[in-house]
Parts: sequence; C-alpha cells; structure tokens
Amino acid sequence: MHKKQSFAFSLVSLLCLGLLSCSQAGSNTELKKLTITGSTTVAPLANEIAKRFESENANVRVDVQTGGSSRGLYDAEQGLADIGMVSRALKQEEKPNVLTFVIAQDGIGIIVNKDNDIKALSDEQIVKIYTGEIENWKAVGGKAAPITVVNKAEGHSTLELFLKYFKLKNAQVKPDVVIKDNQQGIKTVAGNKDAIGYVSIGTAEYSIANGVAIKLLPVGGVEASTKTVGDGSFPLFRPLNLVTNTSPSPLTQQFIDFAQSKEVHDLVEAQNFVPIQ
Amino acid sequence: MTLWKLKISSLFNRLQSQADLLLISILRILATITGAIVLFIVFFLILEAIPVLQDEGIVPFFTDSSWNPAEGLYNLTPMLLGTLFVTLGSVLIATPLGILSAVFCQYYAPAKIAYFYRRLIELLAGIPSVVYGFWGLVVLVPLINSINPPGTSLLAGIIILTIMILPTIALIADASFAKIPEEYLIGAASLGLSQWGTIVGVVFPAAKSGLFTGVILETGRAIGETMAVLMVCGNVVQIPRSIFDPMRALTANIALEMAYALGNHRSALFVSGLGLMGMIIILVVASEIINEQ
Amino acid sequence: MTLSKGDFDDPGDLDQIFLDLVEIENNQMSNPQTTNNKQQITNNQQQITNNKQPTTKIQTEKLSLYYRAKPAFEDVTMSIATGCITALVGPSGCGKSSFLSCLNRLKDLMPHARVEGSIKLGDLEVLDPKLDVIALRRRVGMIFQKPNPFPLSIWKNIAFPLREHGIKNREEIDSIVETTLQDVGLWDEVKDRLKDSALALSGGQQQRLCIARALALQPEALLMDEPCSALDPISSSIVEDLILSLREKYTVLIVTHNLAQAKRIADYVALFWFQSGSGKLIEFGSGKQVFESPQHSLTEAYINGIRG
Amino acid sequence: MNQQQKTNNKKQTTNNKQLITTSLVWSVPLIITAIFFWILGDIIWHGIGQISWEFLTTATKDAGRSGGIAPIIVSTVLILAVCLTVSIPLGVGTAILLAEFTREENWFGRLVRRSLDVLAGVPSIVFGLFGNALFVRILGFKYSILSGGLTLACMVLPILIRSAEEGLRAVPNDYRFGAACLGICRTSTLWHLLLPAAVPGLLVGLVLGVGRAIAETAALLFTSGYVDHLPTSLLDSGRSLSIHIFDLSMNISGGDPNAYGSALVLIMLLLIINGMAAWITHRWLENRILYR
Repeated sequence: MHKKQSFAFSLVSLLCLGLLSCSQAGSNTELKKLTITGSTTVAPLANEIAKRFESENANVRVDVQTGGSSRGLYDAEQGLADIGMVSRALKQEEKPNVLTFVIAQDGIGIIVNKDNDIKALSDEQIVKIYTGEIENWKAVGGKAAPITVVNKAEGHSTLELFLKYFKLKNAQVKPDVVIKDNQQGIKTVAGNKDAIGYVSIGTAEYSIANGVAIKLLPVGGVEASTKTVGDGSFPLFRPLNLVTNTSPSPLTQQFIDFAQSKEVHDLVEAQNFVPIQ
Repeated sequence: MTLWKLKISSLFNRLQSQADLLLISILRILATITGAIVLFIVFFLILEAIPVLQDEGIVPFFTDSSWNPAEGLYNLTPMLLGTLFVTLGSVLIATPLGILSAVFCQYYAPAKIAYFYRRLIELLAGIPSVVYGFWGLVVLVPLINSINPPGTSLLAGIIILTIMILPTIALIADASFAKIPEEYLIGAASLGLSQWGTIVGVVFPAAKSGLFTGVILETGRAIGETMAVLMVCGNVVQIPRSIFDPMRALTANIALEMAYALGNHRSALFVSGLGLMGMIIILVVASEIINEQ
Repeated sequence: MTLSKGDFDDPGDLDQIFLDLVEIENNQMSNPQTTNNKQQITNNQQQITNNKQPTTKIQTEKLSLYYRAKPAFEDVTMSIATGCITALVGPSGCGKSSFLSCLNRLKDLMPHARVEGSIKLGDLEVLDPKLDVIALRRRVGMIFQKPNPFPLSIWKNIAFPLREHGIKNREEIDSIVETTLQDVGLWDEVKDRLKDSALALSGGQQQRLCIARALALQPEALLMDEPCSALDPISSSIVEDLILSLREKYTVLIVTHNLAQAKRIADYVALFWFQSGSGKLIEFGSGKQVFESPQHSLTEAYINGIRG
Repeated sequence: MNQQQKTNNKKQTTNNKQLITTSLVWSVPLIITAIFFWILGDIIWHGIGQISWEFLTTATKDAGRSGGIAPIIVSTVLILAVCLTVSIPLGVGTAILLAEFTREENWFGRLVRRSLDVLAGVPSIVFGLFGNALFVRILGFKYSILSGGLTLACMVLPILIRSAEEGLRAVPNDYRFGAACLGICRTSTLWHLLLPAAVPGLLVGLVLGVGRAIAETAALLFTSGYVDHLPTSLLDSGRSLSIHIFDLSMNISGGDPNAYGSALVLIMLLLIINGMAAWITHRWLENRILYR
C-alpha cells in the first residue's frame, strides 16, 4: 500500500528537482548578453558568426532570434534587441533612425527545372511569363507545356527586389504557386519540370552542386553565379544588413566590426552568400 | 455479531468536508484560468487588428479586388473559403476513416495487432507538421502535378490534413468504444445482431459523445494547422474552382507574411487571425446546436 | 441506469453537491418472483420483538420529496424502531427507494430534488443544511440493489472507508477487516486472497462484502435497497440470514418486492402506495399485524396477492 | 470479447454483407498503415544515416548542416517538461470540475467547455504570436524555454481536458454512490477511486497532448526562439526539434539530411515518452487492481 504512494511522490519530486536545478544553473557570473533578431535568411549566418564571436570572447552570450526583417528593424529601433537583421536595402524613411552595416551580398537568380531545355530568357520574356501573358513554354522556345509560375509572398525582400528590377507591381503577377523561403522554391521547381521561380543564387548553386534538379538562367545577359554577384556585374542582388539603434553599446559595436571583418568571410561563403569587399 | 470499539472523532469528519470545500475552490480557479485563455487570445487579436480596422473598416476585407496589402488591398474571402474547403474536405474524409480504424482496433483486430496499430496511430499524432509538409512537398505535390499541374493544390492540402487529424479522431473514438459496458454488446449479440449490426446499432449511439468530442478536436486541429498547409497548398490567393487549383489558407497567410509585415499590413494579418477565430466560433456554436437535438 | 453528471449550483454550501440520479426505484431489474425455497418459515423470531416496548431510532414528520416539483412521495410520518428490521413494501414507483435515500441525505446527490418535512436521527435533525453529511452517512450505512464493491482489493474495500474516517493503525484495520468478514460469513472463503480484486467475487459474495464494509464503520442504522433482488436464490437466502443476525445491534430498514421475505424477517412493515399523484404511506405496523389483520383495503388486496 | 466475435462470424460466413463490412473495416487500417510506413519510411530512409552517437551528443555545426543536435534535444525535453508540469494540473483540475462538480446545463461548465472547443481550433501561428506578446514581452520571460512551454501548455489544454473529462464520465456512478454512502468525502473518492478508474482517458489525453506539443513549430518560433546553444536555465532561449527540422528543411540549403535525422530522433523521443506514459499508468493501475 505505501510502496505505491512513495513511487508516485518520487516521480513528481524528480520532475520538480529537474526543473529547479535548470533554473539555478542560469545565474552564473556576470555574463554579457547580446540579442540579435530579424530575418530568417540572415539568421543562420548571424548564428555562425555569433558562435565564433563567443569562442573568441570569454563569457559573452549572443542569442540569435528569427521573426523576419521587419521584426529585426522594429526591435533594433525600439532597443528590444541590440542588433536587427534585415535581408534587404533599407527604404528611405527607414534609414534615419538606425545605423546600417552590410555584412554580405546575396544575388537573386531565376531557376527552372534541369530538364527544361530553355537556355536563357530575356527580361521582357520573364515579365510576360510572370504577368501571365505567356502561359506555355513553347512561346519562348521550349517544349509545349503550361508554365508554372512560382512567386514569393508579399513583403519578402527577394520579391521586392524582383519587382523593382522588372518594374512590376505584385498585383500584376499571376502566380501558380506562392512560397515563403528559398528551399521551398527550390524543391517546388525541382519537383515540377515546367516551373520557373527565383531564389538566392548562393542557395541555388549549393543545391545544383548537390545534384538538385534545377538550373540557373542568366539575367540581362549576365551569367548567374556568386562570382558575378561578387564582382558587381550581376544586376539582381541585395545587401544583408545588421542594423542597430543610433547609439550601439561597445559590445554591439565590437560584434558589428567582427561581422564585417575578413575573419568571417569563410562563414559567409559557407552559408552561400557573397562576402563584402 | 461482535462489537468493537471504534473511535472516530467528529473533528476528523469536519476536516474532510473542509478538504472538499478547498478542492472545489481550487478547481474553480483552475477552470476560470483555462476558460480565460481564449478570451485573452481574442482580446490580443482585436488589440492588434484595431489600426487597420480604424483606417479601413471591415468592409474592404470582403470587397477589395485582391489581397495585396502593400497596395492597401485586403480581401480575405478567398482565404476564408480556402480554409473552409480544406478543413471540411479533410474532416469529411478523416472522420469515417478514423472511426473505422477505431472499430478495427476494438472489435475486429486480434489483441496483438490492435496494440501495435494503436502505437502506430499515436506515432502519427506526434509527427511534426513540418515533416508532413516536407513529405507532401517532395512526394505528394509532384504526384498530383503529373495528374494536373501545378500540383500544389486544395487536394494536396486535404490529403495532408486528413493524415494529420486522423489520429485524433481514431484515438478518441477508440477510447470511447472501449468504455461501452460489456452488457450492451452481449445484449446486442444475444439478439443475433451481426457484428456490423451491433457496431452501427449499439456502439455508435452509445459512444456518441466521445465521437462528437473527437470530431470537434480534429476540426480544431485542421483549422489551426499552419506549416503543412503552407507548404503544399500553393498559397495563391484565389477561390479554388477545382480541387487541383492552388489556394491559400488563412493560417498560411499569417505565417507567410508576418515576418515582413509592418503597420496596416501587420494588423491586416491579425484581422485574418480574427476571421479564423470567427470561423472556429461559428463551427463550435453550430456543433453545439446540432448536439442539442 | 442512465445517469448524467452532477451539478454545483450554490458554491457556498458544501453539502449541496449534486449528482444527477434518475429515480433509483423505477429502473430496478424486475424481481424474479420465484418463491423462496427456504423450507421452514422462522415465525418464532417475530414473536420475541412484539412484547418488548422498542425506542425510536429514526422519526420522520410529514416527509415529502419533489423532483422538479413532481412529488415522488408525500407526508410520510413514520417512526423506525431501534434494533428492529423494518420492511418497506409496495409496488414499484411508489417512492420506497426515494424515501430510503432521504434518510442518509443521498438525495443531496440528485439535482432538482427538494425535500420537505423533518427526519430525526435520535435528536439530530437530518435535513438541517448545516449538518455534517459525512458524519451522518457514517452513522447511517446504505446497501444498493446491484452490489457495488470498489474496484480495489477485498482488503482495501474495507480498509479504505476506515482510513477515510481516521483509523490509520494497520493492526486495528486488519482486526476490523477480519471481524466484519467473519460476521458476514465471508472470512473463510476469502481469508487467503484478501489482495485479490473484489470484482472477481460472485454476486452474493460482493453484496456481503458491501455489507461488511458498511458494518466496519459501525453504523447505527443500515438502509438496504432490495439487497437480494439481484442475487440468485441461494446467496439471497445467505444475505437474508445475515440481515436477521443484524437484529438487536443495528436498526435495519429494507426495501423489498419480496413479500414472503418481508413476512419472514421484518419486525415492522410499512406499505407504500401510489395515490393521487404521489407515493403515500398507507399502512404501518408490526409484521404480524400488517400481514394477518391489515387495516387498509389496499393492503389486504396487496397481501392477498401473495396468498392467491 | 474477440473470441466471442469469431464464433458469430463462423455462423454467418455465407452472409456477404458481413464479408463486405469486414473487408471494409480491415482495408481502412491497411491504407493508414501503408501511408504511415510511406512517410516513416521516407524519414527512416533519409535519416537513418545521420543517426550516430556524436549526432545525439554534440552541438550543431555549420548552421545545422553537420554536427549533432544535443542542445536541441535538451531544449525539446525541457519545453515538454514545462508544458506538462503546467498543463496536467490545470487540465486535470478543470476536467474534474467539469465532469464531477458541474451539472450538464450549468452555465459555468458550458462556458468553459465552449471556450475549450474554440481554443482547440486556434491556429499554432496565432498561439505563437499570442505567446510572444504575453509571455515574451508582457510577463518578461523573453525568448525562453519557459515562454515556449507555457504557450504549448495553452495549446494542449483542450485535448487534455476533453479526454480527461471523457475518462471521468466513463467511471460508473456506483462507485460515487458507494463512496458517498460510506461517508467518504469527494476529495478522497476522487483521488483513490475516480481518478485511477479514469486513467485510460487521461492516458489518451496525455499521449495526444504530448504528440501535439512535440509536433509544434509555428508557436515555438516566436516564443522559445532559435538559439541552438545548450540551455543553462528555463529562462534561456532554446530551439526545439521541430523548429530545427523546419529551419534545416526550409531555410538551409543542404540541410535535408540532418532534417530527416532530427525528425527520426523526434519520433524516437515520442516513442520513449508514449512508452513511459503507458508503463507508468500500467504499473500504477496494476497495484490498484482496477476493474479493467
């Protein structure tokens, strides 16, 4: 009779002990904390830079959170976070109240399925495809098949860059599929031989290198690769920025300088982005 | 008859009724907290949705030409209908499948198979929606695409959601069948009712409340699903004409654009959240009325 | 028995904890009218009680019970003698079981139930809302028609209520368990498997276990709602002998359809009848007087029913 | 029960209606099992290669493409622990009140039940935003395992409560009357009799609740955060397995292999938790010799 009660109590106390011990351990010596929030695209890179920064600076803790570019901008402005990650160039009205530091470049390339024998598309062919004027690959010299247009969701920086370059309004675009992130775009195009979409060039290059069934198309005659983005000849690219409020703390400034230094170029390339010169 | 001395103090009895009083007051507090959570959520949604509602009012959410928040167009109806179609589609398929699988577990399967089948269903309930979405995107969508491009469609959404909500109805139905007293079944069997006759005639009516709970919870899960729907439905803002048309659910809409939304666009997303809550409340009230009859 | 969950209407008063309970009486299983095959009718027991002047254990004054304003029974005034067996007889649906469930305030668990009148247990007013119901129910035990042992071991079935009433000492509990099981004649059958589940026992054994568990709390009165109707004749007669053995030490109130049983074991008999919309007590007296020289014409008809 | 069915079947094998229904009932689980093995097979096929001792014990490297997922497993377990330690008392308590102490048409009971039905439908993304606003900002828990756990607790409550209530309702009233007539107070009746008897219902609720919590992505993204360090306290941000799978598969090129590996680890974790829950309740039931 008593054996059963003791069993139940030991189980419950074990659980509480586990939780308590965890919260105790948190309060170790004065730990300098840095919080970075913002774009999911920049987050993996920022996370790697933060880990290297932590290994080189004793008891510094850098937490990287996601939530999107507008979250990063808003938190940095309001001081909720020390640094905000924004995966696009800032608009005019956003510039005055934050300091902006570019840490990498990211090209945006047009991708189609590997089996699609289209070699290149002119800018106005792409505009016609995306606005629904051209509906079949035959019209641009490919096999007779309906085109599946893959577009990004409203507000995404790649969409804004794409619309700005091709001078389009999102309302004009007639997409068959709307995606959120690069990998979703790549997998959609890889799974549908009649699809066309646009994603980060670095990610596309990495996927092609790993045998994913997609291929990059040149834009405006310039071949799409991290090299052409690096030397500035590729027209479609966006800066990946870290933003801080107007008076960043010394630790924040130290992290920003580290993030812009040559020491992290290998990390930038590892995340398929283009390091700044 | 032997008598023995039994010293039971009335003080001790008094303590016991004190314990009951304490228990009930604690339970009432817990229930109030639980009941209040949904009110907090609705209040939070309204708070965030106010900016755009003040500027635009509620009408444009149904009359605007399209959904392009950057250009101030906020028509939600295609997404409301999208969520409705994908939820009803999946519930209509998952409910019979779930109940039949529960019938299988309780009345047809030998004990060993039933045991492993239940563990399998429990596992299905635990697989993250992102894995379902991932599998859907890589396996299901190209399959549907071969039938009718573009592949990402209402049908893909319905199939994925059916697989995701099936464990909920199956497990709850199974538990409610298990509770039916033996006498009911032996009584029906003694009347020479066939196995199927017993199940339809005796088991289903007896387990009605359990099945009802299962349907409500699975519908809740279907409406609330975000990731999987975002990955397989194509997210095109249109009222789907056929099951092969891509469409966007309200939940996917919030997830897609929340990361980059600012100002009115952001509170418009919260309005779509309110739209979702409105749908859920209507469904719950409707089910309440049906349950009354 | 179709039941739905209880209700908690008035948060303040703890004793008003409601549980929805459809009228116990009208869904009893029909009582197998097989005549009891006990050969000799022990008339002599009845003679002993008649000449001694018994004191009253429970006194009801104009007691009536209403379900959502529909009367179950009305104006029942009866005094139940200490240490005697009083049988409540009458057709089903005339309020016998409802009357029984008022005596130990079990009607608290029935929502929409309202009681009027008064019940005195000794000098204690049972219907007083401030009464400690837990103490009352310890003093007045109740046995149901369908045996309802707890889904625990035989030993724990008796130990659990004792422990709840403050008896913590292990040896004391063991001795009480042994004594009560011996009193109900179950000890020899279960003494080496006290740890087994009580649900594994036969119907008769389960009912005796329920009685044992009630006796363990040494109630002053024992209410029995057709204790034998769900049992086979053999265990029914065993339970009947057990009830007979309770005489003198316990006041027993037994509801039964089985008039022969009432005739055999009851010192006093109360006849309930459905009259003008609710149950009424139409006849109350000693067993001999009610069966041999009934006052009320309805009693005579009902009693003749058994002779004919 | 199943032996008795077989004798029925033998007598009526000629009845083709019987044949149709039996084959229908058998075909449904076959389809479901096929789909299950298709999905699980897909995960195992791609993920089994990743599983190794380092994968389970070392920290992530190169944004998760390589290295292990130890800190992520720890965060997931802690988030689940916080979720269960909050939702079980709250849930079972509410279920007891609804099942035992409120009448069918009592307004308070109906209000709580209806609010739970609505809560069951709230999308995970809305929970994430709500959790972010309430726990992260207003209560100041910041991005932390605590915020994530509390948000998940709100999510699993409806499932836990409805199943627990069903479990309690299934306990026959004989025990309640029996206990009441022996002067046993409601608290002890609940603790010693009704709750143990209702354990099967509680178990279903727990399993479904854990399933829902461990499968949750959108809600945790805004509450428990993205940090993949080893958490040192409940107030540290911790990335859960499902978020890791989401990030690897949707955001990191070349993240698929580890995404499948993490999915496999998550399923194994789920198997362990469900197994433990079943074992604990079985052991607890066993020495209470309950009627099943």
